[in-house]
Amino acid sequence: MADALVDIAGLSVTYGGVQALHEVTLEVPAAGAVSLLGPNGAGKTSLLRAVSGLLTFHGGRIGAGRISVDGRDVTGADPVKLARSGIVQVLEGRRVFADLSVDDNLRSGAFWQRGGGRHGETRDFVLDLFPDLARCLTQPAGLLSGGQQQMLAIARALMSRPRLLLLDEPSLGLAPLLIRSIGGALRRINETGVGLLLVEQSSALAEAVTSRGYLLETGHVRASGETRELLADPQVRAVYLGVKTA
Amino acid sequence: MNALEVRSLTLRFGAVAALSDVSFEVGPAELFAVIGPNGAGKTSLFNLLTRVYEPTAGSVAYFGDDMARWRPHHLAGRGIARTFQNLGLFPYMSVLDNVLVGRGHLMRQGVVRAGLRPPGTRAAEHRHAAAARDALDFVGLSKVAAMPVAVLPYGLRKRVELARALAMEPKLLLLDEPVAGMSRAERSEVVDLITAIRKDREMAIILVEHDMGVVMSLAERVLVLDFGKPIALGTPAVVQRDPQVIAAYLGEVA
Amino acid sequence: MDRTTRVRTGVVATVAAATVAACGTGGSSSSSGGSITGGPGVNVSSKTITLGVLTPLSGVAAVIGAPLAAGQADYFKWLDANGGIDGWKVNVTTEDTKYDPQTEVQEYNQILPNVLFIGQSLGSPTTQAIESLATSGNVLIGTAAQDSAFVVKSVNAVIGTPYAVDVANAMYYVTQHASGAKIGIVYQNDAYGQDGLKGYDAAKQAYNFDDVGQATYNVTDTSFTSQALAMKNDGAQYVMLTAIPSAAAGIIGAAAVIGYHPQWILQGPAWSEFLMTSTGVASGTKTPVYPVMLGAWVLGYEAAWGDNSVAGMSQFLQVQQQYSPNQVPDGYYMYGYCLALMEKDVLQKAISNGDLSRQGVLNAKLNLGTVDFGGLIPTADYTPQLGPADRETGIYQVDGSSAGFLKQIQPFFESSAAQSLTFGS
Amino acid sequence: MKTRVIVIAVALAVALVLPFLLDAYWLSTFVFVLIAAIGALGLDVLTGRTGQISLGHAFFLGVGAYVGGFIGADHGFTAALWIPAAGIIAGLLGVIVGPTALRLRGLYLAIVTIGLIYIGQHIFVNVTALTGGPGGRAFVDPAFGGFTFTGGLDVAGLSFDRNGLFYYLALLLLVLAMVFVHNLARSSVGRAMTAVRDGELAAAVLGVNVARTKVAAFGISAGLAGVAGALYGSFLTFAVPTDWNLALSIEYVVMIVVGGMATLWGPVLGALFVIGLPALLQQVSGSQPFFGALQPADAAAIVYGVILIVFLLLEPRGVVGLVERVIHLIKRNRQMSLEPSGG
Amino acid sequence: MSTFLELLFAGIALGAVYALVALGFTVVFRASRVINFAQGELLALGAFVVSWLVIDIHVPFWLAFVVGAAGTGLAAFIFQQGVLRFALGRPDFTIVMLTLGLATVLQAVLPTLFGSTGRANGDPWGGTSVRAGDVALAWVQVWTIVAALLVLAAFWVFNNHSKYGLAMRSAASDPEAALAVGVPLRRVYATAWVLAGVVACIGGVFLGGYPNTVDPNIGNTALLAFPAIILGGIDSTTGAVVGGFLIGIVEELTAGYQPQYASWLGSNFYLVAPYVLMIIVLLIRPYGLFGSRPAERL
Repeated sequence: MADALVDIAGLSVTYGGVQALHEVTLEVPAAGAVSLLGPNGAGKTSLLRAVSGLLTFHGGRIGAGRISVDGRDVTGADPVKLARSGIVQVLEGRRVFADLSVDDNLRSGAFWQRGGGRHGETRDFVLDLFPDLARCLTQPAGLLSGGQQQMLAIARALMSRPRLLLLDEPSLGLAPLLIRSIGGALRRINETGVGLLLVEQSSALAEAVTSRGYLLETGHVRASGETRELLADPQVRAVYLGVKTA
Repeated sequence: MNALEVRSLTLRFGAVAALSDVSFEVGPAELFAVIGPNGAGKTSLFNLLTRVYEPTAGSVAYFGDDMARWRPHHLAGRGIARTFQNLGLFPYMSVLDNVLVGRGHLMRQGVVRAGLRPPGTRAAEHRHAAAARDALDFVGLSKVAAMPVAVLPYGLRKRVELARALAMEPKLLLLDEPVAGMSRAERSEVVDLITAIRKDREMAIILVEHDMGVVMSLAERVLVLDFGKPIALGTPAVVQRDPQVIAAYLGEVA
Repeated sequence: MDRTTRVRTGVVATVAAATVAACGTGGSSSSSGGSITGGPGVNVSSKTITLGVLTPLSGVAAVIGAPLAAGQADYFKWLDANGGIDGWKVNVTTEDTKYDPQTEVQEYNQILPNVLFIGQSLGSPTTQAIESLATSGNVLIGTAAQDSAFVVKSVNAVIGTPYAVDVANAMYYVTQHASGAKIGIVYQNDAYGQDGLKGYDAAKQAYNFDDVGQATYNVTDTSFTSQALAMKNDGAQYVMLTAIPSAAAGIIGAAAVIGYHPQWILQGPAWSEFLMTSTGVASGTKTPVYPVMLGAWVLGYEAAWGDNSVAGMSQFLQVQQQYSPNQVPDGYYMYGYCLALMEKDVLQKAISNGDLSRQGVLNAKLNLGTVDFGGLIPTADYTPQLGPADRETGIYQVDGSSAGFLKQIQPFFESSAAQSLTFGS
Repeated sequence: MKTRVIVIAVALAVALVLPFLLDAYWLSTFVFVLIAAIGALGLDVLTGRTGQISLGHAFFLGVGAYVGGFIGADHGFTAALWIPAAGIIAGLLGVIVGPTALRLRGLYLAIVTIGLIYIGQHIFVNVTALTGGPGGRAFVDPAFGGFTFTGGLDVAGLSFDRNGLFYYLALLLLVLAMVFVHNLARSSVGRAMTAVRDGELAAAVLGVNVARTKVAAFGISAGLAGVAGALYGSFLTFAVPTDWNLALSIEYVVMIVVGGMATLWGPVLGALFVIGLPALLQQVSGSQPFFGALQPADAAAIVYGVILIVFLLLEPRGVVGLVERVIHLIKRNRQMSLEPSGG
Repeated sequence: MSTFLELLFAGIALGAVYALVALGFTVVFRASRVINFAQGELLALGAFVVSWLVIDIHVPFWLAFVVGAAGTGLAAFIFQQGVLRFALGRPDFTIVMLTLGLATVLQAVLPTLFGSTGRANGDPWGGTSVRAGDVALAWVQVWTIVAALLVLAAFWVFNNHSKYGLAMRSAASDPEAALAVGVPLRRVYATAWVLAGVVACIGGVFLGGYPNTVDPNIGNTALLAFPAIILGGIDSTTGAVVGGFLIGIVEELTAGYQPQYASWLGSNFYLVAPYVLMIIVLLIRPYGLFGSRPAERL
């Protein structure tokens, strides 16, 4: 589809001999927000890596299928090139540069930006979005709380002015209040026209941020649809809570 | 006597509490499950139980013995076996050798003896290899015994771990996400396996698992952790309906 | 013979070769010429003798090995061109040891079947590694190392004065020069340094001079302040340096910085022309240590390069001009030349004895008697009693205007301490 | 299985007749290769199989040499005593030194073991009675009863010189060491070592005593180094304390990496590569400088360095990997040539 | 007192060289997680090139210094691009061996190109010295310390105030996270090697200053800097510098006082003093004074 931001068709991913994704087809509409739901080991992270180009970093390989962003084929492209063209992944577990200051973390996200992220609209936007960060710019990122670190990881990715943000479980280990605040930030980001592909276990965040969702299980897409409907789906409840379906 | 009695167990990393004030006990033949969202502290609990971490506070008694002075490598000899979330397998060893590592505590051998291989060694090795093969047989992996683990698909690797844990002849088995990354068919096979183990031998099992289907069909009691705190403890049916649990998993949707 | 063919024939000759080597000495075949008994490396019919040279031609020690091997080879070339030794010609097979004992052993094994004796083995650790092999095979080694340990071994043919003797002589000279002077020594922490220290201690016993301090350094050192300070604080007026050139420069330079200017006495190997200029000759760019090196004493047993008052100098220079015209004045080149002179006499004696077997060569060396080097180095005596072939030392002073930057200030002499020095265990 | 037996038989047969096909240069080179292979086999137990990087191997080689010198040369005992004693004492020293390294990992461990080299050299230099001090000391040829290697041996029409005798002694000891390591590798101890290498915590939870396993690996590694060192000293006849230096240690690490870590043949093939290849290059490089200035030995060193780099880039599994490929290729060719007739 | 000050000063000067060498190691380590065993040879290469330019070609010293540093950086760059780039993702062992291969080649190439006699490095200070109270200092030593401090300052500025410095720090902290936000790892690694080459040249030139000379052996000094990098913590540039100065001072003071006050420790104990210090520190802090402990997960 021409107006889709991300168009994934028949994507298979393998690590060594192990297949992580089986012919996954998925779409993120322009400026849309889509969630990927599913239990551990379902292949959600692999899908994000395939899009961001980080797959090779983990010894993975795209076996089949095609990924295009804005109608351009980016299958198997170099992660740096992808990041420059606006596709940026926020890794699971925050992964801030712990010994670098918050400011340096932000600036390292702006490697390719003029001015190196010291000033400018993006920075203002990001600091407005996460006022917590503005207050501790000179602190080492490792000393931030978990929630602040997650904000920093998202902020760092935003500094490269992405058009598509790939988020891997941003709610991981965060208290509900913080999840809600992250959700609010993600909504605002989405409103500025940045597309989101959100991997989540916490369905709360998925529902708050995304309109559409896909349920992944053992490398296959099991279901897709409106996020709210999807979460109400007994199949999803079965996967998450083990409630026996009829 | 209970296989395990956990009292007020707490683990802190600096200011962060990975576990706070967790207490429970596990019967000698009970299957006890621990669940919770990612980062809830389940693996930390396992690491405490296997003495990889030192608890900040609290105690653990294993069949009445306080574990406080034990080092990790003492556990195997006491009858505690464990599988790992991210696989504790040794990729360049064969499947059989991986299982045999688990029997190391049963075949204490000095370096010099090992190198000289005096008469009689062969018989002992055969005995242990036979036991290891039995375990592999049990999980349906006897065909791949000679292959290096690295070439096996993820699902099979998980089973190798299970076989190894069984070959250790444990009285307490700690299973960390035994079905993660498996297809549905594989999952139900593993569920059947665990059921069969329980029928065959008497042992206590603690199961950490995300797949609720598996947990609910196997566990007698379930402990739910969230942010390191216990939020529910009871039978699967009770836990499933607990509003706090639903909130933890599905957010405050409901 | 080119090297690849040698390897190939080596493979073809297989068992035979292994067996010959196995028999140890390679049974001396009687000659066709009647009176001469030949051995390995001796071709009686063509009257050629082959010697093996094991020397570093690459690596750090190549600065010593290359000129030394050239001086030796050039003399034999000249000798061959001028009738040889009673018609016998001398060939040299050279192998690069990289100053590595393991390589030396491999190469010793390689050349042994084809050479009469080792015409040159450069260095202490390298020579030590083949010494016992040579002893069991009765192979003479032209030993290019002044470690006094070698002078009491029958298989080692050493020219020149051992380090210990040099130092003992120098200390005598100092006590004569300035009685009651405070003296110190800085030595390298290895066999070479130990040998220098041995001579120092012997002289102390003999002359009871005022030894104010001893300091050591290691070859890998780059800072010499502590050694210089130690000597300064001890008030040493004369400091013996049993060192290598870079360390000698380091110590003297560091001392100059802290305003300490004793009379430095350099053991022969501590000296190098390259300490003075970039090319080793006067026309090169002066080094930073040039000014502080001036006036230092250097121990040696070689005539100054170009000193025509010495009988053997003109022929020496002629050989050098003919075969190595680009050779800069260099003590090691002269040393190699003198080593060849000594070996020529050994061969001459063996030939006149009619025995060019390895044992015959050894016997010739043991009973060689006096060898005259034309004044290039002191005359030497080789006797069955074993001991240093000579115990004489000359003293030179570093001087900007002399050829090779050295001017002799004291001709060869022998001190009583040096005379009574004993060697061996 | 069958192929393996054939390979071993062929290798052994070649090893046994090799001395009769070599000139003295190559025979002595191969003695150095065999001795190094014993030491490399030891290092591989520690580094390849247990995952503990050590750059201190040369220290234990030195200890072995001096034990050999003390018992064999200074007190005139038989080689049947000093060779095993060198291994045992060096091994015990490894067991004593090992525990200091238990808390350290990776490069920290590597560099602390470099400290062992420097501290070892310092001790060697100062314990003059044992080592001869900075001037070094001589060693003796192996002697068994009244028989010594020095003069060679004639038996049954065959003649062995000192090199030949050393060759067969080193070969015998290498084969014994290989059998020992092979047995070890397939024992519970060997599995524990690999487990420690691939996952220390997991291994501990499975009942592996990590500290004991590491110390045992240190001991075996040092023990084999001791045997190799004793032979090396004896064959070289003389050593100074600075011979047991970092460069020697590094050479052994190169052997096991280039040969193929955690394999039985890797250390042997690695020793062949590290000692044999430069010897070969030096032989073929001739005696005339290239371009007037490049010494043949330097040219050989450059070629060796380049081969090392290219080889490591192209064959990550080392010489063993290369050999396996070749065997595989031969097997496949044989199968292909058999197929038409069979079908 | 003046003896102490002179020893201390000499120790600081020696430490400055160690700090420069250690910095070269650390820069490469942070980028590649390996010890560059060719660092010493790069140091020798730089020193030889500068010496050759000044002494044989008569290029002014400062120009030669710049050219030499650039040339050494280029050599390191070529090695990174020509060899190491193809080994990305290989085991650390392999990469360490590759640097050893480079060291082997350079060890043979350098004496061929430049000879193996000691050469002056061609600096303008020669043997001149200056007195400060009781203590005399050689200008070369003064400049060595100044150069080390300048390089450290320059490095600090680069590290903290330049795009590539930031990229290098982030890549060292978490390469995947850096890659994910578009930090070009390959360029960062190449930059690290260039810097290591440049720092090596600076270290080499000052090491070869009065009264020392430039010879193929000066690369061995790199080996003596190992305790410095471990003492400081191998991934810390601050640690490299502190460690360098520390072992320089310890070595010099030991050399000055141990023969007098603790002669039972044997001759030349100063050679092992840095290692003894290193081991003591490591027994207390297994990752050095400034190093970070790698996280281990189960």
